[in-house]
Amino acid sequence: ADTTIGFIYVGSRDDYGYNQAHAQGAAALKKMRGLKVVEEEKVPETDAVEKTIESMINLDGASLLFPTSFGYYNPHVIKMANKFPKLRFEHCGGLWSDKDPKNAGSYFGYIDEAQYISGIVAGYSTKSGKLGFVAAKPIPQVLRNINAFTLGAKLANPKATTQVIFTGDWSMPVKEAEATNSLIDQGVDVLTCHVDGPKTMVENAARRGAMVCGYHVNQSPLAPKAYLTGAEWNWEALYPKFVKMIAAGEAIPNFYRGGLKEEIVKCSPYGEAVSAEARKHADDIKAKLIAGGYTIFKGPIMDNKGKTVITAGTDRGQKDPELEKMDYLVEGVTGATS
Amino acid sequence: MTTEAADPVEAVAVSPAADPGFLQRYGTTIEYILIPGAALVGALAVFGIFVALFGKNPLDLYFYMYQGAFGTWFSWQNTLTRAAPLILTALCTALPAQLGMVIIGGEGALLIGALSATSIALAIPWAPPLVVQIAMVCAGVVGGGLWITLAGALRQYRGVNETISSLLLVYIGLAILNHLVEGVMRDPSSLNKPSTREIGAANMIGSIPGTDVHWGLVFGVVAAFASYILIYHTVFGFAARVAGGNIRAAKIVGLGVGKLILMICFLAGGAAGLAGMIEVAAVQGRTNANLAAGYGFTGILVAFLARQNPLAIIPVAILLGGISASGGLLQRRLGLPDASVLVLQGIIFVFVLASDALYGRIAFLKGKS
Amino acid sequence: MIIGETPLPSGALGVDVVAMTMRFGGFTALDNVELKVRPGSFHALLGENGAGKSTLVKCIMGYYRATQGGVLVGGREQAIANPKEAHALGLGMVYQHFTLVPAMTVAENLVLARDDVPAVVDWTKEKKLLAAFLSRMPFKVPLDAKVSDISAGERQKCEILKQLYLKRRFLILDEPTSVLTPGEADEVLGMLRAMVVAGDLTILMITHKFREVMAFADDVTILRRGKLAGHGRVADLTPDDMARTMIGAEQLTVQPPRVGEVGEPRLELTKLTALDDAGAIAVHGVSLAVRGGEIVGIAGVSGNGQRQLVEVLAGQREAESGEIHIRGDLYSASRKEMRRHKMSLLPEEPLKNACVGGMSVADNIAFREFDRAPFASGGWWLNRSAFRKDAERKIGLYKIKTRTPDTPISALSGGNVQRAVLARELGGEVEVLIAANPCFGLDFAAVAQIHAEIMAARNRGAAVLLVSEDLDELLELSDRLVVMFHGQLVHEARASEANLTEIGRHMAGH
Amino acid sequence: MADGTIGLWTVPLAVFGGAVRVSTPFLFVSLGECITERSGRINLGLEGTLIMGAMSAYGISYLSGSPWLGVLAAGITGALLGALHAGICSLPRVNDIAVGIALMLFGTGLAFYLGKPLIEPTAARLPAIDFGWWSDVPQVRAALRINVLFLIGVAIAPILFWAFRTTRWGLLIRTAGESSDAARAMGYSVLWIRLRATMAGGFLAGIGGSFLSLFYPGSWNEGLSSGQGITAVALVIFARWNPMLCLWASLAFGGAAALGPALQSVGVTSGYHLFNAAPYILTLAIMIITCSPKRTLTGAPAELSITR
Ligand SMILES: Nc1ncnc2c1ncn2[C@@H]1O[C@H](COP(=O)(O)OP(=O)(O)OP(=O)(O)O)[C@@H](O)[C@H]1O
Ligand SMILES: Nc1ncnc2c1ncn2[C@@H]1O[C@H](COP(=O)(O)OP(=O)(O)OP(=O)(O)O)[C@@H](O)[C@H]1O
Ligand SMILES: [Mg+2]
Ligand SMILES: [Mg+2]
Repeated sequence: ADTTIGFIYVGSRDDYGYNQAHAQGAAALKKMRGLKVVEEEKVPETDAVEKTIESMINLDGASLLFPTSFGYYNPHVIKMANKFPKLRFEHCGGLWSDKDPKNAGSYFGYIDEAQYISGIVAGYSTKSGKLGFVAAKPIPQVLRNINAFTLGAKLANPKATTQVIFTGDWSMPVKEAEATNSLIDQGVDVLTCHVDGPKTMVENAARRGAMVCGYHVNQSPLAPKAYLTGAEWNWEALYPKFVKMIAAGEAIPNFYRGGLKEEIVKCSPYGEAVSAEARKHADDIKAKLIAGGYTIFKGPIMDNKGKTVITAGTDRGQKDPELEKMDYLVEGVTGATS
Repeated sequence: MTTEAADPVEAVAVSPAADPGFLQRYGTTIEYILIPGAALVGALAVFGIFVALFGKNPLDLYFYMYQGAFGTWFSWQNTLTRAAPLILTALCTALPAQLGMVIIGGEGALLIGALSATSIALAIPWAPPLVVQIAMVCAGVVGGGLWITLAGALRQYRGVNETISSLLLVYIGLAILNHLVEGVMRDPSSLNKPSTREIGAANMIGSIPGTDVHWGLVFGVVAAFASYILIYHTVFGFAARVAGGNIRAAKIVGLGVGKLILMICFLAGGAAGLAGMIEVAAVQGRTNANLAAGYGFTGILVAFLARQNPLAIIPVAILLGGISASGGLLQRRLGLPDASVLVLQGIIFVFVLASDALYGRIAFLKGKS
Repeated sequence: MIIGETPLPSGALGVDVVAMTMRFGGFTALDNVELKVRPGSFHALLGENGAGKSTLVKCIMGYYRATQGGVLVGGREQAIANPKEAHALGLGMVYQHFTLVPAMTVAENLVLARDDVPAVVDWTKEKKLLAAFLSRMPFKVPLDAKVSDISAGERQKCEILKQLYLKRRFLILDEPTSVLTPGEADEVLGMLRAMVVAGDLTILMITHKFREVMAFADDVTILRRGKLAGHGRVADLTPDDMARTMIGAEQLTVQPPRVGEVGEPRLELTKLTALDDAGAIAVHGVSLAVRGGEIVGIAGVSGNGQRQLVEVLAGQREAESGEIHIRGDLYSASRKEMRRHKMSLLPEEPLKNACVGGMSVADNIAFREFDRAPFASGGWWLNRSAFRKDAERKIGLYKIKTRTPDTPISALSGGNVQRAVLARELGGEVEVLIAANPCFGLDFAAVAQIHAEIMAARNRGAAVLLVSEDLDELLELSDRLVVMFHGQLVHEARASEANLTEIGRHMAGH
Repeated sequence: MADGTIGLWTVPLAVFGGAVRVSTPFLFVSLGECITERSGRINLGLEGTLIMGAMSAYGISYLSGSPWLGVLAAGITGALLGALHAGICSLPRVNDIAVGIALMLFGTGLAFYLGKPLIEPTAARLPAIDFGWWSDVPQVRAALRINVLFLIGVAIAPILFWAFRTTRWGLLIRTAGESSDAARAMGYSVLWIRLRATMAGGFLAGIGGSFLSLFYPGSWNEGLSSGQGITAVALVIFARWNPMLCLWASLAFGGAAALGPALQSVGVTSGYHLFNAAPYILTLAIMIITCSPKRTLTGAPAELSITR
């Protein structure tokens, strides 16, 4: 019989952002033969997700589950993985550790690599030297993106600074728009973001004549002139790979990570406003990242309070667990983590 | 003067109890089952038409709804789990309604209750689980209780409309929770989901034996029965109903309306706070923004649908739990978006509320009077 | 006579009601009633509380749609579906309960009542026209005042003025004088009578006051329990005849004679000051002592602070300053104090002030005692059978007309609500009794019963404070009389020696 | 400032700009609710109406290419939802607060359901009028790019204020809200008046929604309204049913909503959650200061179920 795969989204699967990126990955699976994909959207991070998982198992016969929101992992996915030890749970974003059940795994992408590329392009494109970042919450995943973006920009323009505004939650269009306006009022002329739906930021920034880098999925149709590039997920590539691995009897590592090289993330095609110089520099770094051996978080790195966070000579490669605990903003970022 | 034959003066006072027929005796009860039932059927019919417009088969719809909500033992547990917090948050609206107050801030009390319960559990890590659990119940009730009492006190001492203040307090409570959870109370190892530290597996209250439904359901049902008894069978509830019916009458017989307001608000907030405590102790194991899942707001709806009757809250909460439990199946099998559950809920509520107009008007139930 | 651009056909109209039946659910409020009002006559409609008088006239006006029966206006059958159609025919009505909008000004109320309110009102012009109209009227109302700020008497005048302003040819008045002083009532009715005599107007008036019927009406129709009990010419009848037709074989309560000694001061007010809802001083430094076995009456035109004074005593309003002592103890209207001092309160408008409309008669009767035995077991558990037993006893004792003790009290007529409150407040021992307009709008049988109860309480040694706008009632019941004007007590006299002119002078503030 | 930044001036400017940009939905919903509540009925469903308005405006603008048709469609959708509310509430014994909550769900659900295909496309937006032409400071110019809907909202407030006093419709609405007995005695149908008032309220609320999706933030998505509708309904009580006060309250609320992001942009970063809650804290504080336990809510329509 067909294998049934369950996808669970925390928001609407057409949000033109985080959830849509996963839904596109699920859509890629639907095209494969012998697979049945069931999806449920807007499942809150409460015991509702446990019930959804059980329901997918009991009523739909799902044997592989993709709960795609970070907040599902602990305690809900862990609980379900313990309850159904024969089934496989692939959770997006969680930090699987040895204590967690073996049939659960967590995968995630080093999207900061793509943000780093965006940063380079942004650094070339800014005239004021001021970049803006509309962020939801000061959590490691977000801080890492802000920092990578800033480090990338500094590669292009050592004087570039990034101003960050936290909206407090993942989807607050009015606040995101206000943050965008405030940033532009401060002289920012290139913006990016880390919220669930970047559409609001992209459109409002473009309307005020600023340039943007996208996030989650390709937003260039929203602002063809202002869109420079963007950090995108590439779940369409990863999910079929997972399924093929399972079919082939290969074990998926419980802690699965990857970046541009592993094709978990990708960069949007450059917009028309991106200069040749920027393209060249960005392509160059991209190639190095894909080839491996290039380190973004390479000491010495100071945080924006003047403290050294990565000492000289320390290379924090992407797999370094320290990076998953990031709680600082690097030098050049205006803003604070609390 | 022309005087028409006036009827002989009949005995004043109570008319003798006539022999009550079956319909007369049980007419009201039958109404209370028949009318909402008919409304439900009507709503499902309309929703069926709605989905048919989008090319789905209504019969599939009904089948999956039944299957998802009540069709299997698993579905039942799913439904009951979802109903559990709603009973408690609905009480947060239904209790003050007895006093004529419209409180819509149960969500805020739930959050503050959860925060208080978590704080106390984290403050006494050395205590045995039972002590921690009891302390959590107390802290949850007190925290949530005081939160709504704040709305009551603002009304009592400052004349601030309690509907608005309780709503504003939801947003303020959420801001406080986020501020603390991302600040002083944050567990440094909670990386991408800022949370407090965990209360510990030993302190979790677990499920009702033999089921996957957590103890919150029992708490809720007990609280609903207790509220019913409190309101309809005790002196306190009587006083509350007098004050809720007419504040001037309450004052002329010397009832301390202010005290009643504060006490009822405390109990109401306490119920929602208890819901928050249960979310922590039975589900999440700690406090974070996940707790703001809208149980408080759905509770308002449950309360109004149950016409503020604490006992009616139980079946209404189960109905709502069933709808949301079956919502997933509708998404998966019929490809309906999740918003269809909102549409269905909206239609059901509109029908059930509109059916209020039918009480006492169904001819064959009226019997002879 | 009245301003207006196009003169309508004027002159008094006659109205006949034919075989009218009105049912509210299973309850028959009107049963095949006939009524003939001759054009150009002043017709009185009498009946006990709940006899169906208001229902009858509301059916005429199209406010209710009668179950059966018809209305003839000017001899022609008319189907009146709503008040607007009645207005178009020249019919107007002053309702028993005010229909002015309290939050609006008098001028707004008058203009709004017109059938031809312009889409955009030119207030300068309208006010000029209104002022011109008022100048031709025998009494005045302040055009720019909010209705909620004027006294009940002024409101009633305003209601009547509104009807005259609208050029009605047939005017129904439902107990128009219950809030007026006798002097005001005579003034208003006298003016209306003059218009009737002049052939401009026909009047159908509901009242409980035989004095007014005898003085102003030409014809009378009497209802009893929804049926026509009798009709005739006033000239041929005595009040006694009418009374007997009204109540049938029922016995009137006999008021006990005034007996007993006046005792110690029991209720003492010291420099009591209170504000009204708008924050203005309503009660101004009132000091007063009421002794046991004494009825002290407070007279005054409504709106002079009596209501606020009673509200303070009832605990419905906080005093701004001053003190209340009962038997020397400070009193703050808590339940404990009310109970300790055996306080009873008979407020005006009992449904609004002392009852919960949606709760049953039995529950309402138990408001004072529900929290102790036998109503409450152990001080907290309600004992339903005790409620019912007590209610059944009091319903019989106080002749409360209700279908069952479980009927919601709002379904009772005004007099019966008042009786239920009486049963509650006077059913036990009473040492201090505060009564405010206790007979407002009640038929004479109810009035007799209430007066008897108040006198009996006094004779048992209670200290009674009786606030009333009805001077006759005060003179009949009080031992001592004080006059309240602008929040102050301005005059005091022994009731037996009271001089009516002097009291009237003080009530008017001279 | 030579570098084109305006430093701390950002905050007052953002508050001003926010007052103009963010306040419009509050303004329309509160004015609409003001009409409805003045007629003696409360419509909590305006949250759903707002969202339906936003969705239908976006959809129609996308399909027709004309944002103004979208605004009109939003108004009509709102009026229809208002009619539904009024129709159900006119049945005996039906509680209007509860029906409002039900319609909030229904409106939200329907908008999400029908709006799924509209999240990605870009629809034609409403234009802005440039009131900042006189300034060289781009920030000032940006803050003064004002949409005509805002101006219409600002104009409606005094017009309503005037209309409640001097037009037949205004007086009738007030009568129905103050005393249904009086209205009935005058021969007016209270239900009919309330039906129209509720429809008018829904119409305005729908237009408020169109501002959200067609001007600011200016796109359709499901997080578009985070309770603006329900908050605006609360603002009406706060504004004591006075349209002019609704205007000031909406502006204050909009300005307060801009405070959090603006403070962060100038470096005030700690406690941003609390700053983001500023509108709610501010409203509560003003209510605590201005209310009095002795007075009942002045200006409250007597027939309104929420004020007793
Ligand atoms: N006349 C009135 N109409 C409507 N509401 C009123 C009225 N009087 C008081 N209230 C409201 O009733 C509530 C209770 O009033 P109050 O403070 O007088 O109570 P209380 O009986 O003195 O209570 P306690 O003695 O227990 O403090 C308050 O919220 C007040 O706003
Ligand atoms: N809307 C109604 N629904 C049900 N019963 C009603 C209604 N209106 C009046 N009644 C009942 O009809 C009867 C007649 O009422 P009505 O108001 O006509 O009496 P009334 O003669 O005017 O008395 P009163 O002297 O007290 O004004 C009463 O028993 C009353 O309870
Ligand atoms: Mg009457
Ligand atoms: Mg009467």
